[in-house]
Amino acid sequence: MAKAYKLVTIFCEAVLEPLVIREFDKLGIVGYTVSDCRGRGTHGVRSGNWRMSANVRIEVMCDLALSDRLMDALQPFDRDYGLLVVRSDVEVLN
Amino acid sequence: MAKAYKLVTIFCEAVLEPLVIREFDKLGIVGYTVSDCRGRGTHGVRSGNWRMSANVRIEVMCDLALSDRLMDALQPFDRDYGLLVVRSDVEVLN
Amino acid sequence: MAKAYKLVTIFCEAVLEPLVIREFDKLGIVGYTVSDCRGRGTHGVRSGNWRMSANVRIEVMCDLALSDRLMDALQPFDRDYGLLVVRSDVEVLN
Amino acid sequence: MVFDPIVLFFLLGLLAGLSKSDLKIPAAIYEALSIYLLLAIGLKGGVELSKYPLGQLVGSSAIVLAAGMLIPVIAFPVLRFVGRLSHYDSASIAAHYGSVSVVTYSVAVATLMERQWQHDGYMVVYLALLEMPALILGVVLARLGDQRDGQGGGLAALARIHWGRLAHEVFFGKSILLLIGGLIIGYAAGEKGYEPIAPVFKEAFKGLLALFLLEMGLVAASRIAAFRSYGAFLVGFAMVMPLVSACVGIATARYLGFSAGNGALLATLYASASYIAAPAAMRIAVPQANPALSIGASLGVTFPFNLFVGIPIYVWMARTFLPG
Amino acid sequence: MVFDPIVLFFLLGLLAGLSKSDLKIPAAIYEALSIYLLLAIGLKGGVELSKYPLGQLVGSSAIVLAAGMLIPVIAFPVLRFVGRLSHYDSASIAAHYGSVSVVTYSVAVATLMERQWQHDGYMVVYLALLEMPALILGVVLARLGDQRDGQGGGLAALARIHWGRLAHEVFFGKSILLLIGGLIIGYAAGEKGYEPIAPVFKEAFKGLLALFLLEMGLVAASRIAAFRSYGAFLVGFAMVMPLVSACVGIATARYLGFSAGNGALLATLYASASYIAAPAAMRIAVPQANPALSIGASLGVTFPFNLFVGIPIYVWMARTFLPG
Amino acid sequence: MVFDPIVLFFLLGLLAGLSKSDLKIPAAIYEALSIYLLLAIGLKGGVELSKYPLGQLVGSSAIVLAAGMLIPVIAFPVLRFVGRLSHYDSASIAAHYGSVSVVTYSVAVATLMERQWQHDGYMVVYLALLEMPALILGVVLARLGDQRDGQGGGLAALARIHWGRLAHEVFFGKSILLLIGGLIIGYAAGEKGYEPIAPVFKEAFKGLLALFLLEMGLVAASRIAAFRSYGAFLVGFAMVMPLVSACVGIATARYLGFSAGNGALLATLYASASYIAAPAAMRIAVPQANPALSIGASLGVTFPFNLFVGIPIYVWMARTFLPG
Ligand SMILES: Nc1ncnc2c1ncn2[C@@H]1O[C@H](COP(=O)(O)O)[C@@H](O)[C@H]1O
Ligand SMILES: Nc1ncnc2c1ncn2[C@@H]1O[C@H](COP(=O)(O)O)[C@@H](O)[C@H]1O
Ligand SMILES: Nc1ncnc2c1ncn2[C@@H]1O[C@H](COP(=O)(O)O)[C@@H](O)[C@H]1O
Ligand code: NA
Ligand code: NA
Ligand code: NA
Repeated sequence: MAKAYKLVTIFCEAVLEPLVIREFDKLGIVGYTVSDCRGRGTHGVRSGNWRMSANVRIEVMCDLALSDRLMDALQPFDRDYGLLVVRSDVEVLN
Repeated sequence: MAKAYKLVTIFCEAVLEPLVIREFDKLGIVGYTVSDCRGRGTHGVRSGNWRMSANVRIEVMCDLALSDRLMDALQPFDRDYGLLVVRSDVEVLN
Repeated sequence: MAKAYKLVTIFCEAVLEPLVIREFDKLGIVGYTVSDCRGRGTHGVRSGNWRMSANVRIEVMCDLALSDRLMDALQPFDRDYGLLVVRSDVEVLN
Repeated sequence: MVFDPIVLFFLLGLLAGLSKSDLKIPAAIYEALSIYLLLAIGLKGGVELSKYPLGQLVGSSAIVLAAGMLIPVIAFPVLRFVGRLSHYDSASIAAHYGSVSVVTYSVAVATLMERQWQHDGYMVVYLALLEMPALILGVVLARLGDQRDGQGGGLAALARIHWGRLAHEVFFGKSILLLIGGLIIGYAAGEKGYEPIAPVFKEAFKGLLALFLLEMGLVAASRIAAFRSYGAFLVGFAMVMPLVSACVGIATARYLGFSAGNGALLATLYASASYIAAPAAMRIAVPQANPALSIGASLGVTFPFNLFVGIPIYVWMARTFLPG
Repeated sequence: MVFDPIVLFFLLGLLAGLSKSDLKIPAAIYEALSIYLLLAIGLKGGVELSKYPLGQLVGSSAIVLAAGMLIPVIAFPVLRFVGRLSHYDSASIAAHYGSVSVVTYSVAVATLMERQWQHDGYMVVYLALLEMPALILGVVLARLGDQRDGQGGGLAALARIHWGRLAHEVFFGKSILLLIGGLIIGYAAGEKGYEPIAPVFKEAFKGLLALFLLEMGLVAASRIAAFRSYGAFLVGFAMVMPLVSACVGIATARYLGFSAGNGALLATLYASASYIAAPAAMRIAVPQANPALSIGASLGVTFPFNLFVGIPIYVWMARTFLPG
Repeated sequence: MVFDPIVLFFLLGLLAGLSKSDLKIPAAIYEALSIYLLLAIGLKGGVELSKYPLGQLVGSSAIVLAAGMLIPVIAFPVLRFVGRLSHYDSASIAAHYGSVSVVTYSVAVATLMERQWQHDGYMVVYLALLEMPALILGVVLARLGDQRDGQGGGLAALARIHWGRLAHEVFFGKSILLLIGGLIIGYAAGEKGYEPIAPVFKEAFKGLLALFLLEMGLVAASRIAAFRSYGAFLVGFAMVMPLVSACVGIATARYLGFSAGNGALLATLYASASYIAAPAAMRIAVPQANPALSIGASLGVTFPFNLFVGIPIYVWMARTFLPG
């Protein structure tokens, strides 16, 4: 009954959230989950104490093919924005 | 030293949190972690701007057998509530 | 193009956050992500209603060797603090 | 101006939401403001109560309560048989309209004060009384038609209600706890004990209500979008039902000999639909009901309808049919 | 004291941030305070406007706007050719300095009130007017030199700006929406409608501004650390540019026959750099610009410079060059 | 009424927590309220200080501090040898009781004001002074018996304390920073600079304190549950220790010739146990101590004990043993 999926997790600047979701719409991705976070990376400390220094984690469960296309769609953001995209295996149970 | 476990992640409406935890209690699950999130799915956009449109992510590390029973216990909620349950492999280190 | 990494996720008391990050600095770990959460474990319910009962989830993407060293560095905190460290496989895409 | 300027804050929030502005009021602020409003209203009512003989309210309370329960009883068959909604949805929506809206009440009080009409602060006791019974009635209505698990509906289904859990949710739910808690603290504190906390709980009230209305507008905007697909019947219901309820209110007020100010408030209470206590309670107790329908109707249509059209009408009705 | 004591709250926040204290103001509170300040300023301006003939402002508005646009036009070449910054960074920073800071304006108002100088509440209309045009100008400047995708820069690049999306962000962005929304509500409410919400929006203003300054200090501290590596030029720019802008302001005020109070406020508006609307808008519209530079300069240097040095100078300039 | 009505807010929060109501005050609001209270108290103290010769406080401060350090010194052996608690727990709890509670102090001030007793605003200087030294003493006590890593305890262990880090946490910890920062700003602003921020920092104080008490009740409820398993000794300690400390306070006040009002406040300070600064500091500095014990005792027992029983007793003691 459980189906094999990919979980794509996108860590990025909070201001990027609407732009990422616009990509979802273009790719026909309906489901996603967003949560607020903070952190540190090559773009320095992002302490989350105001919107300009806040990060979000955006998670998408989708099949392998779609996850590949999603990665490609996010590539252009990587140059100018703090962005980290990771992928892992999950079983989806409903 | 690291033990193989399953991580069950439950994305659901915030109002469901106490009901899900009641299931944990029935199954004898002690440990869990909850965080606030928002998102979109088949039940539409859940923007998190008030409690009725907020989601939570509930994570449970447990063994395979228990994760199976947990999935079954959550099944009934799937009909009426926004709910997504996924499972993945993790090593627990303490 | 995607590289195989380990994702180390640390669930712990919020007061521990600066101490954990000090360990990162010692180990030369630059990137990490923190989000607020609550939960329950062997140290009881942590409801997140004030700082002393709040938890954080700290995530680090790194290679296997570093993840091993990170685990070791966190070991001493396990005795006195609420702490759960888990590890899983991820592909990092940029 | 025919309505109080603070309702413009609702419009501003609505505009921000509909225009997809990046304006967002953090959920923590929404929670804090709703806690504040419930407490402040309870406190003020309690202080007023401490000036009157309590006993006097007991008789009228029973009648106000009984008449209030007419509203879900009228609404349910209309929704079920005219609107052809599922019976879970009918029960849930009926519960929302039988319960009351704290913010609508507050705007009505502000309107009366602007027009310098007298009203009694203890009217908030009715607000507290009316909040919950309709929710219980809604659950009962939902269960009466419940065929789940092939165990048969009708009266037999009532036995399957978790009465204990329901009662707990009703009496220890946030809104009742804060309203009644505020009433008791206000009653105990009296005018003198209230004075040092009045800068926060009284003087700041209308300004913070304005901020809450801004937030309500934002939330309502997202609800209107989800609601649009559900057709004209429910929109019509959400505008006619308050008028019917207000008539019940004016009749009850007349029967009880209320002043025009108190009568306008009672009509507003009856006409208002809940969107703080009811949605959360119904989501748990009647999960089969679609919250987009009930919240869309109560928050997306009835709430602004009451703000801009309803309250002026109820005030006019009170002036016409009740003694000065 | 030469400056208003509320600026000490900024210093306290700065100290807390630089000393790595565990003091943290939750992001939700930061958001709520900034919403409050924008609304409160808009409301107050609207109430003032309702007392004056609106038409009178139209002519001067055009001149204030045109003179204000001089600022990014001066700043851009200085940043690009003297500072040798990338042209994206030059455009973004120029936009920040062409836009305005609500908090700096508020501190200037507080300073005038402490010194009991007259000024007109409708000055906030200029605040609202000046917020956005410089941001659009900044995007245009950025695109004019844009060689991306080998499509060539210059005027041709302008065609590639998403004008619709930019306009949407400008007019429905949080700050403009709240400022203009507040102005309209205040105008509609008038003095009488404003009174019941004044305890929150007027009397509490300065105290809440103090809390916001505390938070600004914390944020500025984190920015100063990131900024330190960018050298002396930008620090110098961030202190000289406001003085230049203030001179433009005083000249414009003199040309328009403003009173000294109004002139000091106009100079402050010109001299102030945005850190609420501009950073978010530029991050989306000109992603190639490094926000550490623009926010570091505007919030880390210019904002405290204006608080402690600038405003007293602008007030002195106004007293010297403008009629009482 | 024998106690100020605002303590009823604590009871309401406690009831909500114990009855598992869905009432939750967002963590961001809790943080914001605690920041506000610390700043407001500091500011008020600073304004008062600006009216008195500062020098006058120096001598008495040393004595108040020295007498205050008696409290952890008394508490530690009782906890260790009578209560048979681990020596880490004894040290941590002793530190909590040696430090002070801002909210308890505020309720005592409110009680005095309701009874129209005179007291001096500069008492808040003692509050700031007493907050931290007991925490350092607690760490020293913990380390003196520390056998960790087989390196031996006793005085040798003291060398292993990270003095720099501890001092940093003490002086740049949130509470000290806001209290002292508020004191200095208040002192610099004086009565005249304080006036425009007084609607927020003075008039709103008691109302916001009421809201904080509501939240404290919620938090205390969760602590009481965790605490129940730890037996009668600690509950007894948490009610007797404040009385002992208050006696130290009254004796010190008498020795220093304090007025009854000031003496009641000093007794309250000594009797109160910290639950803002101490828990966080002890969790880091003495990780072996179980926070359920120290927070359960200080917040779950001593805090309500002081609110409902202690403060009236200390006021009575002050009236009996100190000059008018
Ligand atoms: N190695 C990492 N592990 C976990 N999170 C990371 C890591 N690197 C970056 N991040 C997150 O991704 C955001 C953007 O990263 P960067 O683009 O490297 O600045 C950071 O602010 C972190 O929240
Ligand atoms: N494909 C997905 N990827 C990530 N999160 C999802 C996905 N689908 C649903 N969700 C989350 O699960 C919640 C409930 O989903 P649904 O029941 O489909 O409305 C949504 O609000 C999202 O937060
Ligand atoms: N089995 C589990 N699954 C998910 N989260 C857990 C689990 N056990 C513990 N946690 C999290 O880790 C924190 C500390 O755990 P503990 O040290 O067991 O008290 C808890 O408060 C939870 O947030
Ligand atoms: Na109703
Ligand atoms: Na400017
Ligand atoms: Na003490």
